[in-house]
Amino acid sequence: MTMLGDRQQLSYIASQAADARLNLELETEGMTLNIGPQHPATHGTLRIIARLDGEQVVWAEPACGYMHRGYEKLTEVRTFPQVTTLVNRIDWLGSFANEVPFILAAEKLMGVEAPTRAQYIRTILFELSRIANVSLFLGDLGVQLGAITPVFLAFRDREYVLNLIESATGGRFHPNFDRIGGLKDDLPAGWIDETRAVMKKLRSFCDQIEDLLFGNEIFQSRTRGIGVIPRDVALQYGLSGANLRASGVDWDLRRDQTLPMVWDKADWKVWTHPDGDSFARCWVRLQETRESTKIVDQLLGAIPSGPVMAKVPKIIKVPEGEAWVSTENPLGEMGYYVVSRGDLGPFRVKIRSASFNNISITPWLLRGVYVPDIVTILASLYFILGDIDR
Amino acid sequence: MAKVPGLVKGLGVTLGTLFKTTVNGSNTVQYPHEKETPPIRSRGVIALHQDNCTSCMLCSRSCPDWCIYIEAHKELAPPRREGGKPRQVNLLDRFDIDYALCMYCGICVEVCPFDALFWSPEYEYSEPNISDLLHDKSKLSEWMETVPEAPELEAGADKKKK
Amino acid sequence: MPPKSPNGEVRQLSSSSETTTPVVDLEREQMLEAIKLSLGDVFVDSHLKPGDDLWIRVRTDSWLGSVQKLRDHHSFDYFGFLSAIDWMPSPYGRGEDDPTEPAPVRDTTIRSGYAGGDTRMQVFIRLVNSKTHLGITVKVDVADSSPSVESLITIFAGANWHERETHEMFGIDFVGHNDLRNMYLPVDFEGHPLRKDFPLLARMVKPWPGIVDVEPLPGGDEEDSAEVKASAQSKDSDAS
Amino acid sequence: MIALLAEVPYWGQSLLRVLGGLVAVLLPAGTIVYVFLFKMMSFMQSRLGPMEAGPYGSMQLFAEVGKWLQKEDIVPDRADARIFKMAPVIVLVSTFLLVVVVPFGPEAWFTDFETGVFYALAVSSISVLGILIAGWSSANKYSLLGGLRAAGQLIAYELPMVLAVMGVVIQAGTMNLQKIVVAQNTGSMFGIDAIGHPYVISQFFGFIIFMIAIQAELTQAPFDMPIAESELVSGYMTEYSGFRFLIFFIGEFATAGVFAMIASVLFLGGWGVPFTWFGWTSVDDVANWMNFVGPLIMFTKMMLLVFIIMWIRFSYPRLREDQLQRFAWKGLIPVALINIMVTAILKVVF
Repeated sequence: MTMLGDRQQLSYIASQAADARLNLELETEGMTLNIGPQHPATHGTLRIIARLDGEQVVWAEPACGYMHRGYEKLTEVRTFPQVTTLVNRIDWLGSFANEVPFILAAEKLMGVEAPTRAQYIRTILFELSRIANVSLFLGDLGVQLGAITPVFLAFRDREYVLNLIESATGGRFHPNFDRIGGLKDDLPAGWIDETRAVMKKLRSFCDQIEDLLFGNEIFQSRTRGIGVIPRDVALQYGLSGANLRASGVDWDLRRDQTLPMVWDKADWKVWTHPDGDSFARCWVRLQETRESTKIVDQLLGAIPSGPVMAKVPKIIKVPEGEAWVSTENPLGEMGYYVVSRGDLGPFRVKIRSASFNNISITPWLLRGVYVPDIVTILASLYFILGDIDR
Repeated sequence: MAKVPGLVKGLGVTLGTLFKTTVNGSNTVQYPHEKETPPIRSRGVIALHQDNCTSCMLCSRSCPDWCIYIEAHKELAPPRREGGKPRQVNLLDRFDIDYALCMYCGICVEVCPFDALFWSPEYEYSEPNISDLLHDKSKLSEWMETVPEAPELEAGADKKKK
Repeated sequence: MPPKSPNGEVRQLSSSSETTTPVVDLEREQMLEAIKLSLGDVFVDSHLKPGDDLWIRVRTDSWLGSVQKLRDHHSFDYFGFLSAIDWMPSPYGRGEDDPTEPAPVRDTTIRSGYAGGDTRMQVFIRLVNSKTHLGITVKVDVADSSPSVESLITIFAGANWHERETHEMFGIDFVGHNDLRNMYLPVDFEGHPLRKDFPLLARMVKPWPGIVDVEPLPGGDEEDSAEVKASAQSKDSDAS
Repeated sequence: MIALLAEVPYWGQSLLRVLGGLVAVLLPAGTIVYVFLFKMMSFMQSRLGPMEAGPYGSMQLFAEVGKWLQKEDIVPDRADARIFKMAPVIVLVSTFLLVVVVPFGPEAWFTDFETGVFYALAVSSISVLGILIAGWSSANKYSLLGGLRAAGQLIAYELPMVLAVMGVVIQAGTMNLQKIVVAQNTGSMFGIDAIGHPYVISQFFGFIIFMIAIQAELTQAPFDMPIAESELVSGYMTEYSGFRFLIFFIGEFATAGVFAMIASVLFLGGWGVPFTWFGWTSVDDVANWMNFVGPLIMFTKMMLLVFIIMWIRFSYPRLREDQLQRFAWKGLIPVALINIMVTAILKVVF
C-alpha cells in the first residue's frame, strides 16, 4: 500500500514543487515532511504530506485511506440489523450517535416511529455519546498543544460516561442498542440517578478544562487567529458541527430539523462564535458539552413511561425507497442516504460522515501556516479517522 | 475582583488535582490486584446453554461476521412418554464462536428463539495466540456459570418485557 | 417542562405516516416550481415526499450549470455530499450462496430510484439552503459507456474530495477535475469497488457458515427440521 | 573537608571528586524523575503512576534503566554514525561540567573558581552543540527541525539568563559562586539580618527571568518545542534508542537538577542558612557539620525549584517557536536589561 501510494503522492508533490520554491531570494529548496501515518498528532492513521519552506507550510494535503474499511460496500451484503453493528464503528468515540441516523432513515422508509420513551432514551444516549466524544477532544486538544494533563482528566471523566453507556446498553464503545422501531431494552434501575451525578462531574470537568486550557494565555496565543475559516468557505466545503458554528453559522441540526427525537423538549442553546479560528472551534465544543449535560439533565426528569419498542416484524424488510437522515453528531453532520429495494438489506448506503468534509478543507487551510499550527488546526477541526475513511 | 490570569488558574487546577489525589486516592484501578465489576448487561463473552440449543442455525445465519460455526446431526431419543414414538432430536456436534472475528454485537443472543445464548460480563479470556480465540461448546458452556440475572428496569418501563 | 406522553403510545405507522406528516408541503412545492422554472429544459424529473425531502434530476450536459443555478438563485449554498449509485442489482447477492452448487441466477435488471433515471449509474449531490435548512437531492445520469460528468469544484470547493472518492469507487470521470487521484485504494487497484458487479472478496473466500444444515438421520425424513423452523418462527412472532 | 582530603593522594582526590560528581548529578536526577515525573505528574492527573516495581513503584527507575540498557542501540542507515553516537554524551558532559562549580558547603566543593558564574554559563551552552549535532546527524527531518529549534531557543534564552545573573553578580560584587552564597547569608535587608539577604527578594525580577530562562534551557513545557512530541514526534531525540536515549533522558533531568542548584545558589542562598542564626560572621567560622548538612539544605532548595519547573511543565501547553523567540527578545531581554540598570544604579547609590 505505502510504496504504491507513495509513488502517486510523490508525483503529485513533484507537480507542486514549482510552487514550493517560494523563497526565491535564497533559492532554498523546500522540504517535504511526512506527518503520519504513525504520528502522535494524528489520532488514527491520517497522513499529512507537507511541503515546507523552513517551518512554513507551502502546501499540505492529508492522505487518507490507511483505515478505509469499505463500509459502504459492506452494508450492501448485510441485513438492516447487521448494519447497525457496522455503523457504530465509524466514529468510534461517539458510536451510539452513529446508529441513530441510520435507524431513523430505516424507520422513515418503513413508516415506523419509535415510542416516546424510546425517543427520550435515544436522545439521552445520543447526548451522552456526544459528551464522551467531545470530552476526549477537550483533553486531546491539550496534548496536541503540548499540555499533558488535560487528556488524563478527560479520560478520567469520560470513563464515567462510558460506564453509564455500558450499564445501559452493554457496550462501552459499540452499544448496538438501537433497533428499527425503538431500543433493544429499557434502562436498568438506578441509571437515571447515576446519570445525574455523572453530569455534575462532567460540568466540573468542563470548568477544569476551561481553567486549565481555555483561559491559559499560551493556549489562546496558540489558537486565536490560527486557521480562520470564513463563513462562505465553511459552507462551500460542507463543514458541519462546531466547525461550522464557529464560523458564525447558526445551524444546529438538533434544532433546525424535525426528527423523531426529543431535543425540542429541552431548553438549551446553540452556541456560535464569530471568529472562525481554532479557538472558536474549541470553545464552541466546550460550550456544547455543557449544553449536552443540561439537555441530559432535563430529559432525564421527563422520560415518559411506556414501551421502548414499536411493533415491528421480527424479520425486517424495508420497503422500497430512498431516505436521507442526518443528525448533529459529535463531529458534525452525520447522515445516511439509504436506498432500499424491499430486501432484507439496504441496496446502497451512502455514509456522509462529518470528518470527511471537515478535513477536506485542510489543503486550503494549511497553506502558509507553521508546522505547529498544522497540529493546532487539525486538533481544532477535530476528526476521527474512522469517520474520514469509513 | 481583578481577573486571575489564566496561567495562574491552570496551575491551580493541577495543584488542586494533586491534593485531591493525595487525599482521596486516585481513580486508577490497580487491575490485576483489584478488579472492577462490569455492569450486568456488559457484553463480555457469549455463553452457551447447550441443553437449550436445537441447532436451528438462526444465530449462525444472522451473524454479521460469520463467526459462529455449528454442526449437528439428528439422533433418535427415547420417547417422552411410555410407549410413545422415539423422538428425533438434533445433537450438537460443534458450536464454535471465533472471538477473533466476533464484533460483540449481540445479534445472535437476540435472535436465539430457545434461550440458548447469553451474555456474560466475563472478560478475562485473552489469548496470546489469535487462533486460540476460537472457543468450542464446552468452553462456552463453562461461561454459563458467570451469566447474571437480568437487571431490574428503571421506573416507568413497560413490565411486559422480560 | 416537556409534556408527559400518555402511557408511551405505540405508534405503528406503516399506514399512518400521512397522518403525522402533512400531505401538502407548500414550502417544498413552491421550491420545486421555482427550480423547474429557472432550470427550464435542463430539468428532467422530480420526486417530492411531502414533509420529507425533494429529489430532482437534471440533464447530464448541464450538470455544472444547473447546480450553479441552484446555488446562486435558490441559495442552496451548503454542500452536503456528492456520491453515486449503481442501480444494477448485484449478481452476487449477499455472498451467502453455497459454493458447491451452481450459482443462482439473480435478476439484474436496472431499476432507478426516485426521480427516475436512464442509465445504470447516477451521480447525486445533496445541497442544503443554509437559511431555511431545506435540502435537495440532485441526481444526474452518467452514460454507461464512458461514465463522465462535469466537475463541481469550481462552485463547491468541497466537492473535490467527494469527486475523487466517487471516481475511485465508481469509475466516474469528472471533467474539469485535474486531480482525480485515489483517496483510499492503491494506485494499481483494479476495478471500482462500489460498482455492484465488483465482488466483495471477504464474502467469497469463505463459505457462509449458515449454509451448513443439520445432518439428517440416516434414512430419516425431513419433517423434523421443518418442525424446528416452524417453532423458531412461532417464537419469533411471540418475541415481537 | 579540604583538610580531610589533603591527606589523600592526588589520584585518590580525583577519584573521590569523580564519585562525588556522579552522586551530585545522578542522585538528584533520579529523585527528580521519581518524585516529580512519576509521582507528582501522576497525582496531578488523578492517577497513581508506576506501582509495580518496588513499594509504590520506587524501583521503577531502575527497571526503566535496565530496559533501556537491554535495548538495541540503533543507528539509522543514513545517519552520520560517529557524531550521532557522540551527541548524547556531549549533552551529559555539559551537565557534569556544570556541577563542578556548584558549592555544597563551606568546604564541600569540587573546585573553587573565582569566575564560577562565568564558567557555569559558558559550560551550560555546550549542550546546545550536542543537541544540534543530534538533530543534524540523525538524518531525520523531525530531528533536524527539533535540533534547529533547540539551537535557536537555547541561544535565545542564554542571553536573558546571563543578564539575569548579571544583577546578582553586581549585587554580590563577585563571580565566585561560593562568595555569592556567603554574601547572601551574611547580608542584611533594610537593617534586618535575621534571614540574611537572599537575592530572590532584591533580585525578584532577575529570579523570575532566570527561572523562565531555565525552563527554556531545559526545554520543558511551555518551551518544549525542540521535543514537541505532538508535532516533531520527539525532536532531536526521535532516532535515539537504548542507552543513548537513556543518556539524553538522564541529561534532561540531571540538568534540571543542576540548574535548580545554580538557581538556589544565586537566589536562595545555596547551601547556607543565615549565618546570624549560629553567630557566624564569615565563612571561616562556619561549623564543619555544615559540610554535611549543607548539601541537604541545597537539595531541599533544589527540589523546591524543580517542583516549580515541573509544575509549570505539567500544566501549560507549549508556545510556538516564533512566539518563543518573540518572548525572549522582546520581553525577557529588555526586562533583564532594565533590571541590570536598576541594580547597578542602586548599587552605586547605596
